[in-house]
Amino acid sequence: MSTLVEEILKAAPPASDQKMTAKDFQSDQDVRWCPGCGDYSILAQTQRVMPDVGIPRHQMVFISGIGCSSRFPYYMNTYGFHGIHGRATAIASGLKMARPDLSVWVVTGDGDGLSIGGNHMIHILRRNLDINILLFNNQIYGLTKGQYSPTSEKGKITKSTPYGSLDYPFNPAALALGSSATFVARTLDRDPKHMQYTIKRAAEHKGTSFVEIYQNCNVFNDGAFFQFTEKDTKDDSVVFLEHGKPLVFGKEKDKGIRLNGFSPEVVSLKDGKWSVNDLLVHNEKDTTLSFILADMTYKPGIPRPVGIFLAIDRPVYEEEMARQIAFAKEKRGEGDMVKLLNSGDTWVVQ
Amino acid sequence: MSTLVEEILKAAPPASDQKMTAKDFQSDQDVRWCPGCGDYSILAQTQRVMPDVGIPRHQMVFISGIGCSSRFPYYMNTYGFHGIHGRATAIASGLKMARPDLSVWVVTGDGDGLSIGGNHMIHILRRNLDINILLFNNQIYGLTKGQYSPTSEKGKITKSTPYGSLDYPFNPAALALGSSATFVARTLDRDPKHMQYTIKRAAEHKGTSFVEIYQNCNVFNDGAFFQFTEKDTKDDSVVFLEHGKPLVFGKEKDKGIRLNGFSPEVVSLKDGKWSVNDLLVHNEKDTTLSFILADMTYKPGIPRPVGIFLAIDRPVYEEEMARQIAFAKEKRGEGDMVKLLNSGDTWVVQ
Amino acid sequence: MPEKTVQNLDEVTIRFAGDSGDGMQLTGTQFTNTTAILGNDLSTLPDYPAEIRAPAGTLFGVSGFQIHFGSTEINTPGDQCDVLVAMNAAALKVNLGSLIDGGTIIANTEGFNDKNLKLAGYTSNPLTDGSLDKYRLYAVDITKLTALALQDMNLSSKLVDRSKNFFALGMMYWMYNRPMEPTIEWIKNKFANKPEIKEANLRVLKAGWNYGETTEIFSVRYEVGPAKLPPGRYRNITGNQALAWGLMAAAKKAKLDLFLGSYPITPASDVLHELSLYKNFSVKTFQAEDEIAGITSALGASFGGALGVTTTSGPGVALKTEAIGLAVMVELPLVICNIQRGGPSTGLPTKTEQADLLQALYGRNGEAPVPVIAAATPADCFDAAFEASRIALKYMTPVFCLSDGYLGNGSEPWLIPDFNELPDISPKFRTEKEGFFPYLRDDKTLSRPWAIPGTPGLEHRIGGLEKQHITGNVNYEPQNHDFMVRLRAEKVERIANDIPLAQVEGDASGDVLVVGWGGTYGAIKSAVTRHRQRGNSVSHLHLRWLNPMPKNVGEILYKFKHVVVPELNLGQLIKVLRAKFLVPAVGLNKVQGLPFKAIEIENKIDEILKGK
Amino acid sequence: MPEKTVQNLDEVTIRFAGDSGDGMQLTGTQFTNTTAILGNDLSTLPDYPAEIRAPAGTLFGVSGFQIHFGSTEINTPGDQCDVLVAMNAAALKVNLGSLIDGGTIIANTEGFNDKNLKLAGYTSNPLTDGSLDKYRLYAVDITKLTALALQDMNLSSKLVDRSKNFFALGMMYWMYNRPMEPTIEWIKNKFANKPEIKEANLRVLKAGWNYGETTEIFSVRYEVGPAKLPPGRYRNITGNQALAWGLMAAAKKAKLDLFLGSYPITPASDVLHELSLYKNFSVKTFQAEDEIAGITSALGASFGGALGVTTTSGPGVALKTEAIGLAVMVELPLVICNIQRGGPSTGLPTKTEQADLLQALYGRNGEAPVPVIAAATPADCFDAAFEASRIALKYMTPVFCLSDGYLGNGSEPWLIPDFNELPDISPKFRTEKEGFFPYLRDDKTLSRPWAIPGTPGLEHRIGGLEKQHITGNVNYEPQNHDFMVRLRAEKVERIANDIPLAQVEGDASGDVLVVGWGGTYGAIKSAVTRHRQRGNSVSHLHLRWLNPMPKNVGEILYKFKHVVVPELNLGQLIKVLRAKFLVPAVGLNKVQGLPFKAIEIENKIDEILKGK
Ligand SMILES: Cc1ncc(C[n+]2csc(CCOP(=O)(O)OP(=O)(O)O)c2C)c(N)n1
Ligand SMILES: Cc1ncc(C[n+]2csc(CCOP(=O)(O)OP(=O)(O)O)c2C)c(N)n1
Ligand code: SF4
Ligand code: SF4
Ligand SMILES: [Mg+2]
Ligand SMILES: [Mg+2]
Repeated sequence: MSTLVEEILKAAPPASDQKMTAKDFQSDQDVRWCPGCGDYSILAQTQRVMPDVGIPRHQMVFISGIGCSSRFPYYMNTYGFHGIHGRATAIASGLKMARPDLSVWVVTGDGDGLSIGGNHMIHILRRNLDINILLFNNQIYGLTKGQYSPTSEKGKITKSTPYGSLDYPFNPAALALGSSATFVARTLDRDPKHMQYTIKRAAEHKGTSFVEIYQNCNVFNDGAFFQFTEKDTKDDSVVFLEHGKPLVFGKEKDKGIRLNGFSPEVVSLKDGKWSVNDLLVHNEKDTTLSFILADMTYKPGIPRPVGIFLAIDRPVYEEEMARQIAFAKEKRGEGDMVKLLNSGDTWVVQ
Repeated sequence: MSTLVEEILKAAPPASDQKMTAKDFQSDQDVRWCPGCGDYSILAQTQRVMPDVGIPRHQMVFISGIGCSSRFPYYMNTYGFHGIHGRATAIASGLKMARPDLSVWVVTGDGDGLSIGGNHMIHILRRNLDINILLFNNQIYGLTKGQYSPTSEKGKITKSTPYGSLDYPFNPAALALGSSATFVARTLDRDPKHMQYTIKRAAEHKGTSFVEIYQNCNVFNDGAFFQFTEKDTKDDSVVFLEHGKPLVFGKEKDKGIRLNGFSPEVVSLKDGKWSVNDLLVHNEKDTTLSFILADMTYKPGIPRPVGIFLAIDRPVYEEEMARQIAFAKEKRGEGDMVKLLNSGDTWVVQ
Repeated sequence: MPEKTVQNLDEVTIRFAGDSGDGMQLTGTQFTNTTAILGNDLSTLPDYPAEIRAPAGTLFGVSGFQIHFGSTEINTPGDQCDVLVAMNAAALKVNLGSLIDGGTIIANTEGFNDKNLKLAGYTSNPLTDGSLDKYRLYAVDITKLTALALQDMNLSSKLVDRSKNFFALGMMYWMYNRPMEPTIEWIKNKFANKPEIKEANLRVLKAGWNYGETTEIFSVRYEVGPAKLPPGRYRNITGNQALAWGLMAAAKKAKLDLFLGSYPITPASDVLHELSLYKNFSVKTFQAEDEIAGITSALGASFGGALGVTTTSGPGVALKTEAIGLAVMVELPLVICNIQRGGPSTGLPTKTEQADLLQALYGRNGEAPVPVIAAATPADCFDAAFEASRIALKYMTPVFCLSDGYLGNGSEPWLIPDFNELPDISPKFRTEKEGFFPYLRDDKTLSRPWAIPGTPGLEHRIGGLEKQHITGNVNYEPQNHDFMVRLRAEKVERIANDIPLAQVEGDASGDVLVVGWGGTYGAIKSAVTRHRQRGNSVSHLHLRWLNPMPKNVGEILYKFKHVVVPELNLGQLIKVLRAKFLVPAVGLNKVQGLPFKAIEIENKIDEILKGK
Repeated sequence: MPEKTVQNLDEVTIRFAGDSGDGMQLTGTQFTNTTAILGNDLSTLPDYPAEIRAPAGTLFGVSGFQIHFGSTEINTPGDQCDVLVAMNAAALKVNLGSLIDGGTIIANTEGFNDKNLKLAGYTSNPLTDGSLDKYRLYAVDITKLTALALQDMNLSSKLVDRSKNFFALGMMYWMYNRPMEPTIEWIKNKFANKPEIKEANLRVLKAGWNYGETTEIFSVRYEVGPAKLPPGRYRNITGNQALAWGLMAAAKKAKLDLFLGSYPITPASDVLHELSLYKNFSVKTFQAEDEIAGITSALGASFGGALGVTTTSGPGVALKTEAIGLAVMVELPLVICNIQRGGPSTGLPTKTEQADLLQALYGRNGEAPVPVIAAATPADCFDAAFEASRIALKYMTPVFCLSDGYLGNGSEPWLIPDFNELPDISPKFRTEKEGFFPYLRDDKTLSRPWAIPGTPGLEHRIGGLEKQHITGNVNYEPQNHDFMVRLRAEKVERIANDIPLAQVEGDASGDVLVVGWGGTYGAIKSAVTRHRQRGNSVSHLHLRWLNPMPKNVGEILYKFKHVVVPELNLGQLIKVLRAKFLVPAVGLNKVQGLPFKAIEIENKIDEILKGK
């Protein structure tokens, strides 16, 4: 890093030993989401997890695009950048390359991150910069007051689709995996524990972490995920992915998922036909399996997979960039402008 | 369709019975690719296949972005639109919605279609308009004289990456599948038969067809695919996917691919340990399997999968749009501007 | 019951203000529609925050709706309001500045409880501390009265609270002597499937009316007679709706399908919403993945023979500029609607501004001339959209149609045009093979032929590289490029032969000419009218076409001693006028996210008159 | 061997022309470098087709490289050429028009075989049909002579053919008496790992020289002495390289890392290529997925304390405009380099033009002022880039740095600046917590503090919504918006205090002032100089800063009877000058993808002088 930036960093007092609390991560700005919005929970969980991440506030940056979700950085008492629609991942990439020392977080929505920002999203994932992406999926455009989004279910009636939408929705996990992501997860606004765990894991992951968070927009798409979050339905509708564990679900943990050929199917563990040993066992490190699990997402009759689909290691972009720079310096010496200007064919006029 | 457009179409003489030939699809423009460029073969195969597709020239439209590959439409004696960089899929989408009667083709490059145009690409795939996309993948930017592309292998030394590129390349087939594409294929510039078959299948597919074509850029990236196309290496380096058939390859058809857990592995069919019955059998209709096969692409020690990964049916966007319009007309009658203008609360001033 | 005095008024301005969850936009719209039906002339100004539903009681969460109506000609939503309906303390705080001295305040007392006062930053209650003495203050416990009206219905307190805007509406209907029927009808329709809510709203509306009628609080009622508008059938219409309908009308008159490629953005989204309703008009609406796909899909549709349209606001235009350049090069019809909002960047998304004119004129790489038309009033959006479409089709060119947040969301009574009288603007698709060249031009318009795919024998290829004159083949020759660049410019210039000459409102020469464009029309007109009534030599030139300009603009400008150009930007049209005509025009610039008040322009003219 | 006559020349213009596969760019570059080392002043014009390697022998596949060099001051690549080296018939056809009457043609006879003649559209062979009688024609069978030179090496015919440009180069070295050593060195380095090719090229180069020396075809050799340039160490440099180095120098002098976010596009890609070489200078180059990611990543890097830069050409700028607006709003340093090319749309990608000025000035939504500087000559790109960076850092603003294809690819001798003498432009990062507000401004520059992430206690948030003055909080208040819009404009205006006053070349008043900007500098200078030598009252004003302009521009303009503005567009700077200063300036406009010839400007001035 440049001399000037290094000076700043050196001059910074050593991080205090005192552990921070969630409160330390609350900014002085009024939170302006609608009362009841699922964003509140995500904010709370993030603030709760941050102290455990163990990075001081001033070394954290939250970057967002445009949307309700993208207001997030204002509420974090860290550095923040509220960008333009769809470009948070690109802004974050530049920052991370320039400053690998920072902990960089992107907050985006299903419109911001997958509609207008879809291209930057797939590219950051293949590049694998060490950035954590929280994608608030409410299956709607909140800020612009309720048009359908790329994750809205087909046939959705919204302001812009009074006859029902025609587009088949993205399966964000599959898209991320198809983009060669190294960390792909899904969690729920109404499951604080799971969300905290997932955010923590994302923070720990070296490389781009893609976390889809099902988020209720109670104004324009109320209840979109209630089946997966509300008491009476969630146990039968969600299967939590846990590394090394078989895919069991149901209130009584009496159901499981096995592969029939390549097709996942739900089996009962009660009728004696199948046992836990027949079930699919999750392995976060298996790219092929991760596709199989992600592909379960919209399959009728199959519970919604939630958890960490994949968490693998691959070289991190900005580190390799730094390595090239170190290599070049070693090989050619620290760049010298005077030498460069006078290099090659020159001549003197008297 | 509008009255005026309908008039034009009605006035058109009936398609002649005479079968067209490849020559009918050659325009009067000089072909301006570098001598030896793989694009020539793709052009030739396309022109050869078109008569079989059975749609008259004047009902065909080729649309492209910018790049060497994107010059393609000039050479087809059909309607054509050489767009701007990355936007061919979006232009084509609008045309197809406006004119579902046309046969619409998109020609794009790995830069045009996956770098700047990546977003429109993933969105057209999930929407599933009946458009055929030919993506010429030469793993380089040809027209701008040799920068690395999103499909270039990592570490590639190019004008913009003298120290080697850092990005992990896209696996186009996996990206397309992750975008919920309904038809995904891969073929080779130097395998005319396979290419012709694949293009024909793409044309037949109702929905968006995504065809990745490995294409040699002999000026800036010569030999990128020689392993998969040249006589001495191709048999051992490529496995052709054929619906309903086991994955066998090798000059003597003596090797195959089976799944070990979820990991594909190469097995010999000669040493008696494994037989054809142990091998993975291809099924174009299985989305899960398609991911497994696409994921083989960059796996070391595994031959490169070539062929049709997936070909499934899903409602076609522009047809559903037309259906909504028909439905609305049925329900509300053909729109009447006079009525509309005078609808709702009106009053008269004398 | 005591007899209430009835007072006659020529015009009134009322502002409804409350939390963004209080339904003020709805209340305002209902009052507007009813007022329109009564035959008043009117103009409205919705003014809402960028947040969807900001925490209750906060200053930034206040949503307002102003309506100016009268028996006289109404050109603006009113510089100040005569009546302020304040549902809570924050609403009062934010809006008091716009109330005339001696104006009327109707305040919901429950909205002034301690919590609300604190959120609004009041240290004492203005309803009781005497600070509002110079106004006519009516403190009404609307919340409680609403609850009472619904007492026996056993509704959730949330639902009860949501009805209170109808109480305010009922009161205002009573006070300004408007019928409740239109709103009653509307409620019945809207909540047909929610009988409880329907019943509640109806009750509360009537309770509000009855409150005015029976209590002794209000001693006067007002009467605002119908305006003397030109005869005919009228409706109330917002700018965005008028724009959508104008496009539809154009498509019908062109015998083409309308194709809209768009991406949602405030304040343009309503055009998308509106158009997506009319599938039975063969309108195809496509919510694209971004603005670039919005415009390029529209261009693709145009290639296929549709009337391609894209709608957006400034930041969206920024993303479309490369594609606009392509449209210039391939010479296909395309209408680009920009409902301008406060900038730069994300700026003030829900506020109005007219700072995208130079972007429309010059915001592209290379020499890429595009015709630009701007709507003057909400209803005029219909005509502007129709005219933009006409030019796009006739000249095979992209055309900018500029509106803004004020016009788009605002409304006015509209003399419904006779659709059958609108001109036929259908293009002639080329079908003749003989002598066809894709860039062979019409002698008069210089436009190239439109040959759509599906036409046998006219197979051809277009694109963004420079074209050879006539053949349309790719061509890099120096002379051809120079020729084509000038030809494209000339094509756009020639449109000046096809548009009306500019008309001065007022004398054709004199001391001051006020030149405006777009949504400032009403405010300028009011200001100029007042000056003329005061006997001053002031005239008004409104420019509907910004590129090309009518041929007589220079002539007109030279006939005035002073030229002043009020704009809701830092001076954009003025740059063009000064460059083109070398006139020492001066600007009046306001960039507050709000429309001009007539008085601001009036004062500026005074200044100039005094300085002369 | 007969003694050859040696003739002294002040200046010569040579054009090398052949197929795009013939290596003409390489030949021209080698000749240029050698000529530079000899101490000539020079100026070059590479001119290549959009196709990578168009089919051999076709007209559209011709690639040319013109060099104008002399012992006098050289300002342009030459209006016409004195010598044309034509490797085939197409090259002759395309370039003959630019050869002076009586000029020299060196033609490769093999390039005029039947096939080539047909491809070029000749019905008879111009080398033999007498049609070239007015020129001095040397028909040399270069292809065959090359083959002969390599006879015993057993090379593929393709490799042999690829060497023939070195034969031409050798001949020209001989003819203009230039040393072969620099090229020999270059060949040795370049093909160090390809000994066969190295050997072949060396042999052929020498064979070409020997051919001149030993045959009797050429009777004269020319001598062009060194130019009287200011003393010091020189190098030859292209505009794109100078631009890259200027950015690097700025980063070093700012003590910051340089971060380039870019997407390849002709003719800007070479800046990306150049910068990606200097990793040991801590230069980080990022080839992004598109132009939007290019600029937004650079802005992200700026937020982190780097000197963020993005490079592109016009169509790329179109895509970046939304992000430029964001940069205006968040007030971070950012340098946006536009190497302009022929437009509109994809236009003429490999040709030059200066038609993106209005895009740079006005091509954004809202009031989004951005400083704009333009380079005048290839070497000046260094200074322009340095200056753009200085302003960006000092005023916390995006800055446009305009170059064009002619400057970017062209080259000239450059007096190497003393790096140590360049000013320190390092910013002061804010570290002090006390009294920190992200939008508290410096009294003089009005720039806001740059507080980078990693600084304890200065956590803050920026974004594209309107900011409250000082606190930087999101703010929608009307007065604040108006204030901030004017403040941002004022900040940019104040840069005028920080740039040199404009200097007139020639008398400070008189008949004609020629005002130019950007790459037309040399041609205007030549034309004005010629007029002054003819005793006419003509002066030259070059505007380096287009926004803001130096404070004395108006003053200067008013002192001349006529103001003429030559531009490679349809009149862009002239619009600004007329609007700002109300001067009746007239334009001279050429949009051919080519730079001005001095004579074109000279003639225009004559016209004006005659008309007066
Ligand atoms: C260039 C641009 N286009 C469009 C918009 C309007 N816009 C703002 S947010 C948004 C979508 C928001 O949806 P999402 O990302 O899902 O966020 P949410 O509000 O649902 O959290 C849109 C279309 C914009 N601000 N800028
Ligand atoms: C907006 C824009 N950005 C950049 C370019 C420059 N450009 C033209 S083609 C191209 C990449 C071509 O690569 P690819 O799509 O792989 O096509 P190929 O030439 O390899 O067939 C680029 C960067 C452009 N024309 N327009
Ligand atoms: S609109 Fe929806 S997503 Fe936005 S703040 Fe309100 S509830 Fe949340
Ligand atoms: S540069 Fe490469 S891709 Fe382009 S035409 Fe030449 S060989 Fe083909
Ligand atoms: Mg959303
Ligand atoms: Mg390519």
